[in-house]
Amino acid sequence: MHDHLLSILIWLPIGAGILVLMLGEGNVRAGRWLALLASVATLALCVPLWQDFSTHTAAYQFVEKAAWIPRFHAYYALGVDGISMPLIVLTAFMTIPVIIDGWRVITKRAAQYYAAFMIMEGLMIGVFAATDALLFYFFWEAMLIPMFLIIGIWGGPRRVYATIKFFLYTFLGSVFMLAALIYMYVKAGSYSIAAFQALPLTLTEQRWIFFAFLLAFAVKVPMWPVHTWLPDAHVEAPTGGSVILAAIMLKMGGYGFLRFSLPIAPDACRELNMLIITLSLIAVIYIGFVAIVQPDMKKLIAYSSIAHMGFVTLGAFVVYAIVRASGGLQGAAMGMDGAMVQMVSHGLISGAMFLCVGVLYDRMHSRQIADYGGVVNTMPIFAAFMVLFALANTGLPGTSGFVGEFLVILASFKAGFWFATLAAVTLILGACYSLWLVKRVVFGPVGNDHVAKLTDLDGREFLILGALAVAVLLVGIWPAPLLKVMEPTIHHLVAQAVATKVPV
Amino acid sequence: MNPHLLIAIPLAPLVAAVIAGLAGKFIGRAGAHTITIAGVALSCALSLYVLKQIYWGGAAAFNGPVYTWLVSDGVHIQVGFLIDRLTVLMMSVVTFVSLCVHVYTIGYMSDDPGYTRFFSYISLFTFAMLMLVMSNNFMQLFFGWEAVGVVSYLLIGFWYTRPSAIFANLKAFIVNRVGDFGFIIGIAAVFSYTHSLSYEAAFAAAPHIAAQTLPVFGGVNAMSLICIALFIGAMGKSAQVPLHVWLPDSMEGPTPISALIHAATMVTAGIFMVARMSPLFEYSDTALSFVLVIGATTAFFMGVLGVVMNDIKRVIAYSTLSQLGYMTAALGASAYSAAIFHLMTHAFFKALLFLAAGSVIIGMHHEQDMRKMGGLGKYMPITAITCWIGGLALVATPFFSGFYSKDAIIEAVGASHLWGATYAYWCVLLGAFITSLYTFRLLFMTFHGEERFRHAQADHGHGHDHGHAHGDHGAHEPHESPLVVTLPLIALAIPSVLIGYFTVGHILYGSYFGNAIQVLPAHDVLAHMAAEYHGPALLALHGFLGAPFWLALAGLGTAWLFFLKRPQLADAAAKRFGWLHRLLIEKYYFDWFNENVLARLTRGVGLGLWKAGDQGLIDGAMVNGTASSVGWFGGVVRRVQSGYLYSYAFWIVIGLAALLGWFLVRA
Amino acid sequence: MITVADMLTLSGVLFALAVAGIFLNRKNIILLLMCVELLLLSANFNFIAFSRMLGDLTGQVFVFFVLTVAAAESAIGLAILVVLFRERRSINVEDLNTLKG
Amino acid sequence: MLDPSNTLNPFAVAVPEIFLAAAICVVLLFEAFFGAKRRGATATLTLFVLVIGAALTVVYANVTQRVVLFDGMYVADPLAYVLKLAGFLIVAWVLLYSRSYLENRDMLKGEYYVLALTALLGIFVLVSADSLLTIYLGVELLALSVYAMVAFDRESGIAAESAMKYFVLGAIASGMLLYGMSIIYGLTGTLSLDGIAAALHSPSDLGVILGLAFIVVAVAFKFGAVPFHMWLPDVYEGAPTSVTLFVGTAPKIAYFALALRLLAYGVPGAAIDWTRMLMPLAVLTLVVGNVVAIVQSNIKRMLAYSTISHVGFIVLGFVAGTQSGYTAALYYMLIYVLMALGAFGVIVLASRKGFEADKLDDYKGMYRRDPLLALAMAMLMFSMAGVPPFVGFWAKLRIIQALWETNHLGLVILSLAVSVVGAFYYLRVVKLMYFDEAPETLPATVRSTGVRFALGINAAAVLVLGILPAPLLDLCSRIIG
Amino acid sequence: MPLTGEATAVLVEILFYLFATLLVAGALGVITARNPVYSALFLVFAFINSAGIWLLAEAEFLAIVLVLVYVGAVMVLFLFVVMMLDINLAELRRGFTRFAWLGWLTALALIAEITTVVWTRGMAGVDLSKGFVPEPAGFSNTRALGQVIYTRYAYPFELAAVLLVVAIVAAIALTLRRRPGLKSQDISLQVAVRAEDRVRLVKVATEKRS
Repeated sequence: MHDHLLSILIWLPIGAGILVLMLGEGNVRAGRWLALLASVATLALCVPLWQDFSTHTAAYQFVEKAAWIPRFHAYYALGVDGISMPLIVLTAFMTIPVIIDGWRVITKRAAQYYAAFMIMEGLMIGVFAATDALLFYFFWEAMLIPMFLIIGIWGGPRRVYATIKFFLYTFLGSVFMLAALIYMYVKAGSYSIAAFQALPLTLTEQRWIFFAFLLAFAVKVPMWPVHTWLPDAHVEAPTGGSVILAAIMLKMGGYGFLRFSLPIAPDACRELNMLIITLSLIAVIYIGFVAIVQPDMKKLIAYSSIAHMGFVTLGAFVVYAIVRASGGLQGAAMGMDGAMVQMVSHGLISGAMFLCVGVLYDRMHSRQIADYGGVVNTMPIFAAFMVLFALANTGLPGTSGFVGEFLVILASFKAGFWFATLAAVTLILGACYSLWLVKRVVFGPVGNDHVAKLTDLDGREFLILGALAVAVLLVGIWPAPLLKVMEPTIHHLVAQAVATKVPV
Repeated sequence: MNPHLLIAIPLAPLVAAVIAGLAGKFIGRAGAHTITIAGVALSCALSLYVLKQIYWGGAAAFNGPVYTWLVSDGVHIQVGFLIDRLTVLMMSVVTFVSLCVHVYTIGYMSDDPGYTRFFSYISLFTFAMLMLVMSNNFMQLFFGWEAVGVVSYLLIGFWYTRPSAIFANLKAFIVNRVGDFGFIIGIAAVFSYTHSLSYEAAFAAAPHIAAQTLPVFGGVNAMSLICIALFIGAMGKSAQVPLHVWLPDSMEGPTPISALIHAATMVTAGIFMVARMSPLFEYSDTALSFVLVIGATTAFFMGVLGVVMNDIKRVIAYSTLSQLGYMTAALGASAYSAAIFHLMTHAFFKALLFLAAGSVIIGMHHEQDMRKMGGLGKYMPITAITCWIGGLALVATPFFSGFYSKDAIIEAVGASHLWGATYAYWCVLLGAFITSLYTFRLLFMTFHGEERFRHAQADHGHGHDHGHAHGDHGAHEPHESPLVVTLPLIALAIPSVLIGYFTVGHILYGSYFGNAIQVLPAHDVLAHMAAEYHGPALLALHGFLGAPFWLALAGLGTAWLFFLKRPQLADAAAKRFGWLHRLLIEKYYFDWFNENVLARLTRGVGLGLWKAGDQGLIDGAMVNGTASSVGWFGGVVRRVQSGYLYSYAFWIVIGLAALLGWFLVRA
Repeated sequence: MITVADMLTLSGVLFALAVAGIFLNRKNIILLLMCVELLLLSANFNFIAFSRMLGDLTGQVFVFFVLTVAAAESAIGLAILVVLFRERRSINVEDLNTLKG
Repeated sequence: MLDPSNTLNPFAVAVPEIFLAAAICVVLLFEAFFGAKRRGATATLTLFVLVIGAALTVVYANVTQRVVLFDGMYVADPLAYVLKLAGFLIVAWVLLYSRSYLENRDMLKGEYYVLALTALLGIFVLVSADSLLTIYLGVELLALSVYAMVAFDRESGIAAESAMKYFVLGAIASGMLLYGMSIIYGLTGTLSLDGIAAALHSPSDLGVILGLAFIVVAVAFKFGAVPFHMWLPDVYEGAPTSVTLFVGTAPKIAYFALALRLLAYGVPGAAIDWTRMLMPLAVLTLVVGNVVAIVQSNIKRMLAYSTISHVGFIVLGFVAGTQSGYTAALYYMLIYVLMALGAFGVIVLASRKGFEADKLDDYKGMYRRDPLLALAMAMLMFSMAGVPPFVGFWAKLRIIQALWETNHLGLVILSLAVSVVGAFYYLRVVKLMYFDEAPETLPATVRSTGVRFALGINAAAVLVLGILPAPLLDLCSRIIG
Repeated sequence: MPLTGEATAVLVEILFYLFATLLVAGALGVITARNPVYSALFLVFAFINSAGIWLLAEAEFLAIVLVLVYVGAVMVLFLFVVMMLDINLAELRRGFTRFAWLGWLTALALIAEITTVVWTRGMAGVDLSKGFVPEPAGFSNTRALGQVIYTRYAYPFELAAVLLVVAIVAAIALTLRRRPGLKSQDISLQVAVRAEDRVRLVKVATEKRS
């Protein structure tokens, strides 16, 4: 089974999704269970993936390779290394709460809903598992379609604007990546990512490629100033959509930087690292301020996502600033470690936050902060979760939110005082927006009659929030296994990032 | 030393907290308090045992990992313990006070619906505090640092239906975060020089770091930057000006919390941390001066505010601020031992004062305004006596514990030669008068004089401590608190009186701390004082001759005159110095500034960036602008398709002519 | 002597006039059809000129087919015109702008 | 499969054309004698003819190398084989989709089918043309048949209007084609494309430019490249949808062959000139097609502009001017035809007499009215937008690859940018179908199982070819050589 | 009286310019005439002049075909349609578009471009200033064409046939109308009629006289 584990991980959910779709709206019950079963099975299959993953090599593991388009030397090539494997596990993990979350809430076209999420799960795993650039792009773009439908069909009042904005924004970003990929294919004669990474490129070429990738990944991450699709998409998306969007889709941008930008265009990255770093810091501070004043819970969390993802890009690119400042590589891997952990952690926390908002929304059908107040009085268990996740969102030590930020701040001080200082502003701003939200929504006297009628979590909601809480705490208290898995890959990545590819 | 034993110390309260928190419903109220008290008691016992082993048993300091938190870039970041004399002292104080507060809570919170939750919180707090003090590395220190902050946050907002409480807890957290911001930069700076987060590495590298210059602000000494950054963290946690604003508001929390967290333990984390980092601070005079000035400023100016407060807890809160200022000033003067010593004594007598205040509040049926008290002494004798003991300790009455610690601080500051030492000396010296003034004001207004609570009953019901309804509205006669309340008072009163006497020789002038605290010879003011130390009794007698004692006495007299003898004088003075009074009532306008300038500015910036930046510029102009200009362009181009055959033909021919023309010209 | 250049110039003038005629006339579609005939004529001039210049019959054969095609084309064009006229009661080019944009 | 040299009759490779010509006569006669009595019999017969034609094509016309017949006027090569086979299938599909539409509107007449078959013959002539003369005749045969088809609905004023416009402009274009051909003929003294290719070696010569400009304009007109595109939206909108379906699909094969044979194979010596001439046209086409499509409210017209934008991509393949570019253009063209077939097919199937389903708003809530149609349409729209896993993605990818190979950075960027703009209006269709609710009950769509099955195959092909693009890509590479 | 070769050439040239001038004038007439009937007649005039030029160029067959097919058939068809459609001529009075000047300008530009190329003599090495190749004596243009059209050009010829079929089918399909109210014979019915359908033999019962 190990020979095809990744394939199974990709196609099992997709197959299940198609099956659910075929079962149709008449068999939603069966479809729901099937989706749940398949998503749990997918997660179960991640166990051998994690267990048998060798932490001693940076090479791809669980590789599969089959001819796809022989003429273009494009292969159905899969494999995982230390940066993709955890993200696959995260994907599999986060899909389950989404499926459970929709259990009773989604009544309109439910079969399509589950099908969309299952198909998306497979596609997302495909993005992380692909070692062929064309295959990667194939999954990368295909993923937009279910998300487009999810936001558009099950979304809020401005869903059409939001989903089209989402689609076009991300589409705009990725087509230029495609151009870069094809360009490199033309030069390298193969679509293998490894071949791209080994391809010598002049500085000018690298610059172009860098910007093409930047556009794609920056939109996805999203980085300031191409972030404005995110708040809209998040606000309008149904809970499950927001969760997947925040938990997994944003990670693809970060993953892309690590997988493509740094190893493929290292010289351009070195030259332009300050651009990324600046944008990251703007994301942290600017967006932090913006998040504070949001009147809509989801929008607030969406903005906080942007700010948090700033740490990912900062951590990934600070390596060059470190080399410049210290002349050595000490701390470089830590930045990338931090970026990776931040991705995983943000996946868990933002997902959980959106689920929390979803819990409220399902009861009150409002996401306006002003409509709430004193939720703790009627929903104490929920309040406990919400406070926990909000605190995790502020990067509280002991929760996963701390690890990534901490590592990135540590690493960026090696690059310079100001990097770390500006990044650390998130400590203050994060606390401001997260806890002010909690104050206005959770705490206080019962805000109004609607709040007074709220009922606390049911078993289903408790289960998913509980599972996420455990995950958040686990990663926060003992992140070592996660870091261990990534270690060889990150070291390899650092070596790639600082090597030059300009032909002599 | 047995590491398992050490692990048990923080773990016991943690386990208890988790059980009480998650299974509170099943184990019930009694179950909750039993298990948490058992946990803390175990912790306390073990701490004392370790104290014994280390101090008397001569055991070596323990420094070792518990588990590897993570490995990144070859750096092993571990959770581990450094148990030396400093640590163990803190552990003992923390667990002991915590234990007292636990017991006290049984009575104080007896009819609160959040009973089990409360026990879970304070046990959790104990765990966090222990993790903080026991840490052997910066990561764990930061963990504990933040964890105590969170529990403090939860506890201040314990009565979450009260708007003032949830305002206060948010404020506390955010202000603390400002401090943590500095703190984490300090940690990152240390890390950048040592590539390790362990204390050991940092201390070893101290001289090396001190020789480095960071290219920021036109070049600053690395050690100064590190220490100031770390100290900013301490300013947040230990409520030093200007990050002190959260502490008075934190009195919104239940009184046991005020005693435990906001007097005895958490707020002293900053003091502890600086003492812990003494090997670093010693290398930066700049930082020490900074610490000294901040501390002294806090000590004096916050004390002054205590004089005008009417809420009994707020008076004590400002007193706490002031005392924390003393400790900080001691740190700045490199008298780390004095700071820690004062920390310890203060923990006892301040916890005592808070608990006594709490007892008064219970007796007064949750009335906190001192203007509605008076003459309570005869209704609540135990409370009154213990409170007096605490007060006397606070004003540094010779032989009381506070005397030994505070006098040492004043003297140490006086002996310091750092920049700003003179200013600091005057602050701490005059602080003695102020301390005495507000302390006795509190004692007089509460326990003596006219029984004002009788005519205050009419407007009873405002300024409640408890948010929940109180079942017992009939009996408004003040009464003595139950045994679970008074017992901890007595338990704390004893060390408040005695502990100074018995430990000053060891801790302050002896070699108790050994190399747990490092002082460079040039800064060693205490060594100078130790030379003149001839035993606690002699020291106390000598105290009667010192300026601080007379200042305190003056304070007593003033208080007696203004608040017992001739209360109308106080009002007259307030009228006479209206602007000053107003300044004090407004707490130097710090809150006003924070709320009206900082908070508004933040929201304004956020709104501005959102509306103008995100919605206006990016979304409006760039995103939708692009979209609509494409649409507009489409509309324009579409009009070219006029529907008229001749215009279609025209375009074909124009196209041909242009193509031909262009290429003919080229060729 | 008639040179090829003369013929080509003549055909060019014809071509241009045909083209001009097409978008000068907005009143009558039939005129457009006539202009198209002129257009084809100008191309035929070229073919004949080149054919004769090269001494190669192919060009003339081409013209032969062009004439055939042109006849068929006229038939269809006029048929469409008739259909159009029945529907619109007008062959005014300016009335033919239902479809636009 | 058959090696022509081994067969007794050298004309065996021309069986598709011969069969088709004969079939036209048969169908015409059948209609004349039985058509009036048995409405639809001709339609069935025509479908049979097409299927048999396809089979015969596979048997006889599947050549592996170039065979030139009819004194150099006819060429049979793998390209011609594939395009003819595609032609049969496409027209069969088109007629299958159209049947109920025609029935509904009293247009189910034999003449319609005869015209479709003559148009197909025109396509075949173009596809196999190896001489300017056959090219011209093919163009005219195709064009005249199509003009008549556009005007076929005699009840429709806009059909007549669009036919008139198409006719006049088409005639101008063929005049230009002729003019350009005459110049080329004059310069080379031959009509044979092979001969021209051998004779013309002077790029950037004034005479060559003169001839080429006319030819390029004519070709661009046929494709619908801006600014010679103006007939296209009007015809697509004005023609009966079944005709739009036809016009939008099968002739593209012929026009591709026209461009390839005339420009790429005919005047390779002046490739530098015509690629440069095509470049501004491609740019304009891409921009105008995508931008103007956005502001349309009629789906046929919108798809017309979308066609224009796709044409821009196909032209880009020629701009590259390499084998790779032609391969890309061929691939794009085939894919486009497949997608257009489905998209217009959906419109045809969704319409009823009195309800043309040609307004975008008619598609509101389509998923509820007819899930299959909606799904197929959505897949086609995503495919046209170039989103994987649908095949439209590969078409764009292939073009961009060809552009990169020739270092056309600007064109790469432009084409991608406009395809994002284009994605918008495709998404809008999906939005209408899936996100909006139908305003009121709309008429039912076509229920015929066979037709729905055909549509299913069409949509599935878009997905399957998208997931497994290799065979078709290989085929295109192979037949371009 | 036979003319010398040179004289013939001059005469041909004179005739050419004459015909050319008339041709251009005719063409101008076509596009500017106020009445479509005039336009058609101008077109006929232009065609005839063209035929003259083609004769000068020794393309006799085509010249005759042009006159026969165009003037004889196509233009008659045009006139027929003009008449049939009963177009209100007053309304169709010519009127140029606002952009007429642009039209003229473009036409001028085209002429300029074409003449530039033609007179630059740079056409891929082809010398355009040459005259025509003289045909050998006894050469029959028509015969030569006839020899190739049905042999070498059989394929295009067949295609032309199909084209004409298309024209017929299209013209009929588009214009033939069966009006429902019109009374018309159904020949096939008439032919297929059987005696027994028409004649009913009625057996009349004889009535007995009583």
